[in-house]
Formats: sequence, C-alpha cells, structure tokens
Amino acid sequence: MRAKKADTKTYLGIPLYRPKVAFFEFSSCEGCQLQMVNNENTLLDFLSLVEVVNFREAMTERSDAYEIAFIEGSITRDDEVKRLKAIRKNAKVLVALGSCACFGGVNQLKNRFKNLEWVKKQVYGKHPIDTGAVRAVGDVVPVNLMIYGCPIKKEEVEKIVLDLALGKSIVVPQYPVCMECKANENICLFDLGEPCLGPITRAGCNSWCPNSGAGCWGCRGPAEDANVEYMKKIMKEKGFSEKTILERLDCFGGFKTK
Amino acid sequence: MIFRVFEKKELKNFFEVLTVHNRIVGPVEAGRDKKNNPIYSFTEVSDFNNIKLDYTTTKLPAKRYFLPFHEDLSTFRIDNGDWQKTIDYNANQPLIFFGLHPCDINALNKLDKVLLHSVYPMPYYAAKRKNMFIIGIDCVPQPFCFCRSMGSDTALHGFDMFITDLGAKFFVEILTDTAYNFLKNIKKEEPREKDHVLYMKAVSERNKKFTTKVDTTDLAKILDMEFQSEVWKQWGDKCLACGTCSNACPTCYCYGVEETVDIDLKGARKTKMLHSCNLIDFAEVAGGHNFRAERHSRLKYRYYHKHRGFVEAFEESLCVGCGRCGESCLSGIKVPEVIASVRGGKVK
Amino acid sequence: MKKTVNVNVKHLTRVEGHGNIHIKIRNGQLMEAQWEIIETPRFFEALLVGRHWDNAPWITGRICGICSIGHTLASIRAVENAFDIVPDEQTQKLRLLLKHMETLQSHSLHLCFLVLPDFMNAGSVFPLINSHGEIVAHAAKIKGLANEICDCVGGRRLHPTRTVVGGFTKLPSKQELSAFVQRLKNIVEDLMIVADLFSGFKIPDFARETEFVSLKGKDHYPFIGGDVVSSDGVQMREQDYKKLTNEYMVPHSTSKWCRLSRDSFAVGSLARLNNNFEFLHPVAKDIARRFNLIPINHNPFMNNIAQLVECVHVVMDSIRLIEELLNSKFTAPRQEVRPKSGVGVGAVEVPRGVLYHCYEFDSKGKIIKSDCVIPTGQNHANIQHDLEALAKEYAIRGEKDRDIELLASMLVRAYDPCISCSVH
Amino acid sequence: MKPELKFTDVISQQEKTQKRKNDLSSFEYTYRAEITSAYQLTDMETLYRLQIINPDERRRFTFIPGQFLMLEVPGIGEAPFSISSSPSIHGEVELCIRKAGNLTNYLSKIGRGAVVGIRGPFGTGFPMEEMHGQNILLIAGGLGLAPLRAPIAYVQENRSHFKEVNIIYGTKSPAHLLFTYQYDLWSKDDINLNIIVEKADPSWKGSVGMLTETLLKILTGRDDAFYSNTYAIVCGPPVMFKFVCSMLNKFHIPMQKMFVSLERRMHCGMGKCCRCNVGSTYTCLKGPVFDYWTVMNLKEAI
Ligand SMILES: Cc1cc2nc3c(=O)[nH]c(=O)nc-3n(C[C@H](O)[C@H](O)[C@H](O)COP(=O)(O)OP(=O)(O)OC[C@H]3O[C@@H](n4cnc5c(N)ncnc54)[C@H](O)[C@@H]3O)c2cc1C
Ligand code: SF4
Ligand code: SF4
Ligand code: SF4
Repeated sequence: MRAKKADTKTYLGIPLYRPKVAFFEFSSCEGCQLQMVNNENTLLDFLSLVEVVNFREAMTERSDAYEIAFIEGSITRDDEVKRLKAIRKNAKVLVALGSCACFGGVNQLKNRFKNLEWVKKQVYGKHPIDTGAVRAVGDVVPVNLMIYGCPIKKEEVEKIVLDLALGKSIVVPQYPVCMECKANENICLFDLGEPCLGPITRAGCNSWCPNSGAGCWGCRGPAEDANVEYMKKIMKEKGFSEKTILERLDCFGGFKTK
Repeated sequence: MIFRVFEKKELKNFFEVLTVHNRIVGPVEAGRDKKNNPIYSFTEVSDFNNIKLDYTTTKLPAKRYFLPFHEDLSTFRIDNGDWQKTIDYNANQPLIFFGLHPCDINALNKLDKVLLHSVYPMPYYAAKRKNMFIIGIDCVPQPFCFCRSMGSDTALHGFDMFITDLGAKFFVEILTDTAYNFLKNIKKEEPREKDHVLYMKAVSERNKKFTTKVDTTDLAKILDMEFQSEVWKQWGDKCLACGTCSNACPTCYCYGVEETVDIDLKGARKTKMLHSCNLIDFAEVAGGHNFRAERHSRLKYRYYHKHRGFVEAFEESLCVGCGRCGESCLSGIKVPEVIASVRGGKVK
Repeated sequence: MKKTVNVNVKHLTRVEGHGNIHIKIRNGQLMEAQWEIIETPRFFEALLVGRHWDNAPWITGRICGICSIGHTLASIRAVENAFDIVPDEQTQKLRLLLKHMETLQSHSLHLCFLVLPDFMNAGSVFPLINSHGEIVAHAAKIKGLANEICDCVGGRRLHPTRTVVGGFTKLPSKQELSAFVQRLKNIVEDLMIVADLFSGFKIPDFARETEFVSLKGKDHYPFIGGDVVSSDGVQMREQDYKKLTNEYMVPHSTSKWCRLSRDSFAVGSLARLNNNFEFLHPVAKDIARRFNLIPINHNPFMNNIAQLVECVHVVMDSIRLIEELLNSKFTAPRQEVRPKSGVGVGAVEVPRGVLYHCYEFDSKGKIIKSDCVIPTGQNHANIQHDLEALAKEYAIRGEKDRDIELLASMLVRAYDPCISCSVH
Repeated sequence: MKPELKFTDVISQQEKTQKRKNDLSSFEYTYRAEITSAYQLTDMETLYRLQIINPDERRRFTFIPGQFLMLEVPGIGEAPFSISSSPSIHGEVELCIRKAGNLTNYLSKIGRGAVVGIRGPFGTGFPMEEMHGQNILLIAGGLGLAPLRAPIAYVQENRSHFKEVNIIYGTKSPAHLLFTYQYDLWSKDDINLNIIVEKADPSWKGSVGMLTETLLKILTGRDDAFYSNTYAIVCGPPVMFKFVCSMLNKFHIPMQKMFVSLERRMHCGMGKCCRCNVGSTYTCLKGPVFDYWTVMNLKEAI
C-alpha cells in the first residue's frame, strides 16, 4: 500500500488528510486489529484513506514516522509502559482501540484479586513471571480518542477514520445500546428472563448481542449519564443475584464497580 | 358511514384476496416471554393463520412502516468537488394494515396533525401515510391501557374499514370507497336489527373492561403549574434515560439528523434517526451547553410535550393511552402514575 | 560449513503475538537456536476463578481474536461435559459449521495475507494489492464468505454472540443458510486458484521426524471432541489431556511448553492430516496428492499446504452440513442447563491444532479451577527443535545469514503460531 | 375489480394542484448556493456571502430580518444560522459564523467558490414595520451582533422611518469585535453607536465595562414618551438578555416591544424534529424571535 502513492483524494474540493497510521498491540487477543482487516468489502477503500506504516501482525516493514497510533490491549508490565510512552512521543493522535485499551478489558478481572502472587501461582505454579496490575492505556499516557467495544465494530472504526481524514468531528453515541436494540425490534431480554446491560451501556455496536438473543455485557462501557445504581436495583427486582449483576458490570472494566 | 356484516370465515377469504396483489402487515406472535405469554409484533404476513387478531397489544407500534427508525432523507452524488442531491421519500408500494387497534389508528391521526396538516408537511411521512389501507379491529382492553381517558378508545376516522367481533359474525364499518370496492370480493350483508343489538352489546362489554383511568381534567394547566414540582426529580432518579419509552410509543416522532460520507467518497447521505427527548444529548448545543442536562428535566419534557404543548397546539394530547411506554420501561415509569403524582404532589 | 551465523529477529512479524528468534553459530558449532516468547500473560485461568459457569465461554473466547470461535466452543464443551449435557444433532451441526468457517477464515488469512508475501518477495500483502490484485481479491472473497457465515451462525465473526452452553441463543433462518450453498460451491474455484498459485512455489525442502498429535476421527475428519491420538501410537480420551500435554516451563518463554513421547510434538493442520488422511473429502484429498502431501509427512513447511487442503475439506463438508440442516426441521435452539459439581474437559481442533479447556465447578456452577492448553503452546518446543535442525542444516549448506533469517521466520510462520493465545 | 392498491405519488399530485403554502416538496428543497466571499472577521468568526446559483430561485428568495436558514455541506452537516445581511438584497445572504463544532469548523476550510445547500428562510422575524415612527434600541452581546445586523441594515436603509436609534454592543475584548469596518457607516446614518468591552487592550480608547452600564446611561432620565415609544431588539447569550430585558422592564418599556432571538439545537427548522422545543414551543416555528412577554411564559426559556 505504501507502493501505491495514490493521488491525493479530495472531498468537495478539499484534499483529505491521509494520515500515516501505526497499529500496536499490548496485552490483548489482537481481535480488534483483526477486525480492521475483517471487512473485506470496504477494505481497499479503507486502506486508501490512510498510509499504514506499522502493523506487525500484517507487515514486515516498520517505521516510526506515524501520526496516528492505534493502541490495542491493556498495560500490565513495565516494558509495556516504556514502549507505550515511546509511542505516545511519536504519535500526534493516540487512539485506544477496543475495550482492553479503553478500560483494561477482560484482562482487568485479574485486578479483582488482591494477591497477585496467588494469581501467578494459579497459572504458572512456582515459576517466576513478571506481572503487575492491569491498566487501561489512558491510565498510563494521555489518550486522544477511544474506540469502544470487545471487539470493536469495524463500521464504526471506518467511520471514525473517514471522519479523521475528512476533518469532521468524531461523534460516538452518548445514548445506550437499548436505543439500538429497540430500533432492531428485538424482544427485550428481560421479557425472556435474561440479564442485559443494554440500558446503561454506550451504543455504537448496533445492539450486537441482543440481536443474537444474548444480553449485553457492557463491553463498550457506560453510556453518558448512565443510571447504573438504579439499573442494579431493577436487576435485583427482576430476580438476578448480586453476583450475576456484578459479573456483568465488572467483565470489561468500563463500569466502576467499587 | 356504510355498515355491513359478514361470516367470520369470510375474513380469511378477504385476506387471501388482498394478499395476491398487496403487501400486508399484521399482528403476529414474535415469540414467548418467560411466563410463556405471547409477544406480538407488527410484521409483514402472507399467511392468514399467522395473523393473531385476538392480540393483546404489540410491544412496539407499527411505527417502522410510517416513521422508520432510520431513514435516508437525501443522498448526494459527489464528483469533481460538486454535488447533486437526490430525494427519495422511501415509499414505493402501498401497504395494508390488517388489524390495527383504535389507539394505533388514533396515533396516526395525531401524527397527521403535526406531520401532514401543519405548516411544513413532512413528505416522507405523507408518502407512506397516503399509501396505507387500514383495517381496524376492536381490542380487548388491557390492565395497563388508559386510552379511554385519552379519548382514543374508539377511532372515528383515519382507517378504511373497521371490524368488530359479534361472535359468529364480523360487523364492519366502511369508511372509504376503496374498502367498499375491495369488500365486493366477499359475501356480506346489510346488518339487521339483531346485529345492531349484538354490536351494542359488544361495545358495552368492551367498555366494562377499561380499568385504568387517568384524570386529564385541566391537565395542561396543572402541568404548567407543577413545573417545579418535586415529583419530577423523583421520577428522574428512576429513569434510565434509555429512550425505550419513545421507541415504544406510537406517537413519538422526535428525531436527529446525521450526515455521513460514503467510504469511497463518491456519495454522501443525510440520515434521519428517531431520537428520544430522554436521551442526554437531545438539547445539547455546540460548545457543550445542554439545555436539559438532567434526567428529570428530560423526562418532564416528554410529559410536557405530550400533555401540554401538543394540547395547546392541537387541542388534544399526543398520548393515546396505549400504555406501551410504561410496559416496556424497565423502571416501571407509567403515565397514569406519573400524572397522578403530579396532581397529588407526591409519588405514591 | 559456515563458521558463524547470527540471526536475531525481534517481534517476528505477520504472526499473532510477540516472539523472537535467535540463532548463533560460532566456529561451526550451534551455540544457540532459540524461539523466545515474550508475550505478556493475561492469566485467564485465574480470571475465571470464582465466577459463574456462563462467564467461561464469554471470557475465554477473548483468549484469542483469531480462533475465538474455537475457544468458545471448547469452553462450552468443557462446561457441558461437566454438567452432563449432550448437545443435540442440530446444535452439533451448527457448531461444526461455525467451526469450519473459522478454520476457513483463519487458514485463508494465514495463507494469503501472512505467508504469501514470503513467496512473492514482499514484506506484506499491501504491495500485492496492486501487483497481484486478483489473488488478493480471491483471498478476500474466501475469507469474506467464511466471515459472513460466522456472522450468520454465530452472530459475530469473532467473539461469537449466539453460542452458549446448551446450544444457541438464536438460530439462523433457513433462508439465510440456503443462500450460502451456492456461494460455498463457487468458492471452491477460488481455492483452486490459490492452490494453483501455491503449486508454483518452492516449498523449502526440510524434514525432521516428528510426533504428530490430533483428535482422532471416527467416521469424519475430526474437529470437536473425541479421542486424541499421536503418530507415535498414543491414544487417550480428551479428559486425559494433561497426560497428553505434560506442560512445563522454560526460562525464555512466558508460554508453557509441552511434550509427549519425545522431546516435542506438533499439532495443527499437518498433524490432523497425517493422522486422519482417510477422512478428508475426496476433492481435498486430490489437492493433497497434487502437492505430494501424503501421510506421514515430516516437513513443517508443508503445514501451509495442509491448511490449503483443509480449506477445501471444510468448504465441501459445510455444503453437506447446510444441506442436512435444510432438510431437517429446526427444534428449540437451546437446552436447559442444570449446574452440578465436577470437572469437565473440552477438546476442539482449532486452526492451529488441538485445544483443551478444563474447568472444575462447585455444586452451584461456580468455577473453582480452570485450565486451558493452547495448540501453539504445544507447538513451541517443536518449533524450537525444528529451528535447531534447520539452522544446522542450512549453515552446513553455507547459506547467507539473511536467507537463514528468512527461512527461520518462514518456518515459525508455517506453524501459524498464535502467541498471545498460547500465553493467555 | 382487481383488489390492488395503486401507489399514489403524493408529492407529484401535490405539485399539480399546488400553489398552496403546504407544498410538500418544499420540505427538503435545497437551494444550491455558492460561497462568493469568505471574510474573516476575528479568530473565530467569518462572514460568508452566499449567492443562490439559479437566477429564478434568487428572485424568489426573500426573508425578513431575524429569520434564519439551514446551511448544509453534504456529508458534513447542516445547522441553522441567522441571516446577517440586508433583506432588500434578493438571493444573496451573508452569514456570520463562529467556529463551534463540526460543520462550522469545516466551513472555515472550504473557501470561496464552494457550493453549499441552503434551506429556508425559517422562523419568525422582527416586526420592523410595526416599529416605524418609534425609537429603537438595538442591543447585542458577542455573536448576537450577527442576527442584529439584518435589522440594523433595515433601519439604515429606512432611516427616516425611525426616531432615535441606538446600537449598544458589548464584547469580551476589542479583539472580539465584529464588523468593525462598518461602524463609521452606521454612525454616518445618525445611528448612535455605543460599544463597550469587558476587558480593554492597550489600543482600546472606548468604554470598558458591562453592556448594561451603557444601557443604563442611555435609559436614565428620559421622559415617559421615550419609554413608551421605544422598541428593543436584544440578541446575545441568555444571561445577557435576561439582565438587559429586566432592566428595560424596569424603565417600563412594554414587554411586547422587546424582542429577543432564542437559540436551541435544531435539526429540521420546520417544527418536526422537536430538538428546539422550549417547554413545548418550537423555537424554529414560533421563534427564534419572540417578544419578551412570550419568553416569560415559556417554561425553561431562560
Ligand atoms: C436560530 C439560530 C440562529 C443561529 N445563528 C447563528 C449565527 O448567526 N452564527 C453562528 O455562528 N451560529 C448561529 N447559531 C448557532 C449555530 O447553529 C451552531 O453554532 C451550529 O449549529 C454548530 O454546528 P456545528 O456542526 O459546527 O457544531 P456541533 O457541535 O458539531 O453540532 C452538531 C449539530 O448539532 C446541532 N447544533 C449544535 N449546536 C447548535 C445550536 N447552537 N443551535 C442549533 N443547532 C445546534 C446542529 O444540527 C449541528 O450541526 C444559530 C442557532 C440558531 C438555533
Ligand atoms: S434487550 Fe437489553 S438493550 Fe434490548 S431493550 Fe431489553 S434491556 Fe434494552
Ligand atoms: S451488546 Fe453490549 S456486550 Fe454486546 S457488543 Fe454491544 S456493548 Fe458489547
Ligand atoms: S406516551 Fe405511552 S401511553 Fe401514551 S401513546 Fe406513547 S407509549 Fe402509549
């Protein structure tokens, strides 16, 4: 793609900003990066909007001359902190890509345990392995933009990147998933007796899970003005245990449960 | 108005005649809830047996057929720095609504006032509304509906024909010539005295079943007076600000507009999305100022729009009393209770 | 023989996760050939402890973005085995179909986007978009279809939303499914074009005798559950996975390593194919024969070809599955789940080899202990031994450092390692 | 008869029988307009002159001072802006736009020659003819001068119809002043121009303080006839007009003679999207120009 020095694209006569972008992964499943190449239909158009200069999962060439750095994954070790800080220095815009980067993701469930030694022993026995508490990218360096989701929704990333290239403001929905769920005319999970965090979780996934008849786990974190306390109360009234509610809320790290 | 009666089995024939050349939307069972009660929804149907004419109420109104959740208002072709705009009102085939309850018909009538008969009629709505053929049917009042209090338990216009169950037969009111012509395809007869008696009996039976009442006397004025009432704050604390009430409401029509550029940069579109006044950004303006930053002020606004502002503008409320918003609200915020609390000065 | 060789690859590219390669030869002596895993662990086994059973598939799916469907299915199988739930035929078929499409999507991604550049002298697939647009388009078509079917059956192409213990939360409509049949048939042609392309490549000529471990097919090429076999003659039930994997730690890796009858063994496409050749679909077998890939093949670079063969197999088998599903009457998507105390193991052949999940529950269905053994983890030791052998052999042939580096990288890549997954 | 519903194309049907106000097709009717000049007034504000491209449409397009239009850049956004030029010029409007967000920032990038879409004009205007023969106070704070510029132009062009005319204009600092190049012209037309800034800079020679102080000076010591024969047009941020209006009220200027322009979020301009409702009044239909009495009666207006 670097070979393709595509002539500068324009929109309504205004040249697009074709940013040099880099992808970096920290502690994660790398699924969000995979999502970036997962929309086969629009992939080429998408790639022509940016110049990928660093994408270890897909290419051998590397360069530090990037403007936008997409950071996938959470931060758990000192060497990761160092690497992240170096990236922050290079990047004009640092984007937290996916729930691990935004909130710590499922990885932060480790932080539930006070005793890290116990955690290590659970997995590695007596063998020494370096690990610390899981942190979101924003807890280590300033973040310019968050792209929520576990996994991220490709359509949303495409829109965000297109808007960046066009110079439009980036807007993410402030309202909750419930709004999208209704537009999709799903049967409400609560009618089916299942728990769902749709009413308090930030929309943008097009109610991915409820569309499948599965309750939302809040992977995109809280909606603006989410009434979490009352939601807990409702769930209790609907017969869900404290544990079920908590396990939903703390799963991806977006909701502060303590 | 012209009245007729016909044997029950004729309705199926009628459906079958209609389905040959038309798209039909009707109440069907979309699933079952955890107590195994059916959940109904309006969907396109081609088999008469799938239509559940004895449905209680649908979770969501038939809104997607006249006010879609998402709709492109216009599209643009972009080339050489210039643009061309195309408008499509997104209605290309007429639709038959088979079995709308009076409340839902009245909801359309109310929407007509603002979207059709006001200073700027909305063509997207008009194009769909003018291409509807509506077969109304009497409902069985549910414990949560209060349409009677809102004066929308019967529909006087806004449909093509309306049927009432008389036991062995259906009683039909024919409002339009289209309906009259369509009905030529089935066997029917003029109602006799005993049919009238049966009809009146059916009506009074139904009337007895309205249980929930809302006191609407002077409501617009009382709302005006109680603008600062404490009860709003209490309801606001419960509100999830999820927009479900608006989505479930047959008359909520507020929306937002977003413009997007196609990823290939060759086109763009302006899309309308139904919004809800309970959502945080409803009244937020550039620079971040929010005229209704608090949940309770937004919730209150929904009541003011429906029960006061609309009344001032059109001499009737924008609520038909279908009770859907209260039924789908997880917090259980129900119109009758909210209004009673405003009148009584406290939440029960 | 070359007297000195120095190869140092930091953060090997075009693989999932972080690994380094070091090769050092001094005075003709192999001093070091090391496959180093530096990925940060996420401690999934600990994350689950104390949580309710329904968390297991949802959370462990997040171990890996590429084979999240496989993880979810292995996790579900482990829970179901613990609770004595036997999925009905409909569920089994849908799961297998989903599994197949993940295999197709993962293999085609690996072959056409990650491996292909090595054979075409490119650093990534990006320049190939211009120079070899058609082949990239074929690949995108294959991968795209696989992804679409995953969306349809699993609700989402990664981190599926419909797969749950007991079955599915929602079934695809028959209409949706039937639309895929013809498209699957068409995709075989695209695969043939990819096969033609690969048949023109020179697959490095290298072999090292290896023990191959995979599930054992009874009457089908195996993907979900059943016994495990090795080409050295071991055969055990999935419950005994610990005896099959014998995990241990090495200092230069955050992933655990495994062994069975020898110092190391291999899992993955080549292992599956070596152990179950007879169950391949005839069309897939033809492709294998065309590449002279007949059991038992000890060239790890042939894993790429085995993946290609499997692509054809899963497409043909998916057509069968969909047709059978279309001819059956859909029943309730999901069985009721009654938790009970006990241990359950689920073994699933994911793209990179056999994956095990194991959980122990209390009587309320709370997870007391969990364990996952990842295919790439099982392969690490084998990669290491292959690297040593390769380094020696090519040093003897007097190859340049750069060529050895490329070959070593290609070797590791041929295993299609999923490193973050192996460390989890 | 075949029981088939025929599709009725409401829109074209309407067009045939048209000539009525309820022209359905006007809802989305967009004039294509060219930005003929873009003149930067301050760091944040630019004055755009737009000319409707089609000459027929240009003739048809008229507005009254105080009305706004919706400006659209396809794919980017659409937003309401007050028309900031003289109503006597047809088919050409000036908009004074502050960079505040998505669309307004984008506009600052597309310069002269670009084609944008405009819909409108919408809303109510200031009843200029009703004011004939009266004194006028034109009071603006900050960007409020933008909507005020149309009535100013009207007053200028019809100067003989008005008695005493005062412009009272306040901003944060001299750097924020809009339309500085026009001040001389306004004064020439016997309009008293009173400018006051909250914070002076070294070059500033004029008054410093709050706008209400200037207003107080102008209002104090007049005879009753002045108060009862004065109209006021007040544009600016809500806090400002709240203070100004209550001061005017103290001097017994009739509430129906005080006009303000309200700003709310808008997505349609035609009383449909509900985003601009104050209480339950559509700002876009009943406003943006309201008399002060009406504003007092609107819940949550200020
Ligand atoms: C009647 C009226 C007259 C106005 N006149 C002027 C003027 O003369 N000059 C000027 O600079 N500004 C004026 N404004 C404000 C102007 O509309 C906003 O600054 C503009 O909408 C910001 O759009 P944006 O896309 O840049 O901002 P964003 O914050 O990105 O807003 C996104 C969208 O929200 C809506 N929106 C946000 N803020 C407002 C707002 N204040 N009013 C209405 N809709 C809003 C619009 O639809 C906008 O496109 C006026 C507003 C109204 C209601
Ligand atoms: S399923 Fe969840 S998101 Fe959907 S309506 Fe119900 S609560 Fe809202
Ligand atoms: S529905 Fe909830 S859990 Fe599912 S993708 Fe959306 S935000 Fe995430
Ligand atoms: S406000 Fe509630 S009760 Fe009234 S019409 Fe809407 S949904 Fe029905």
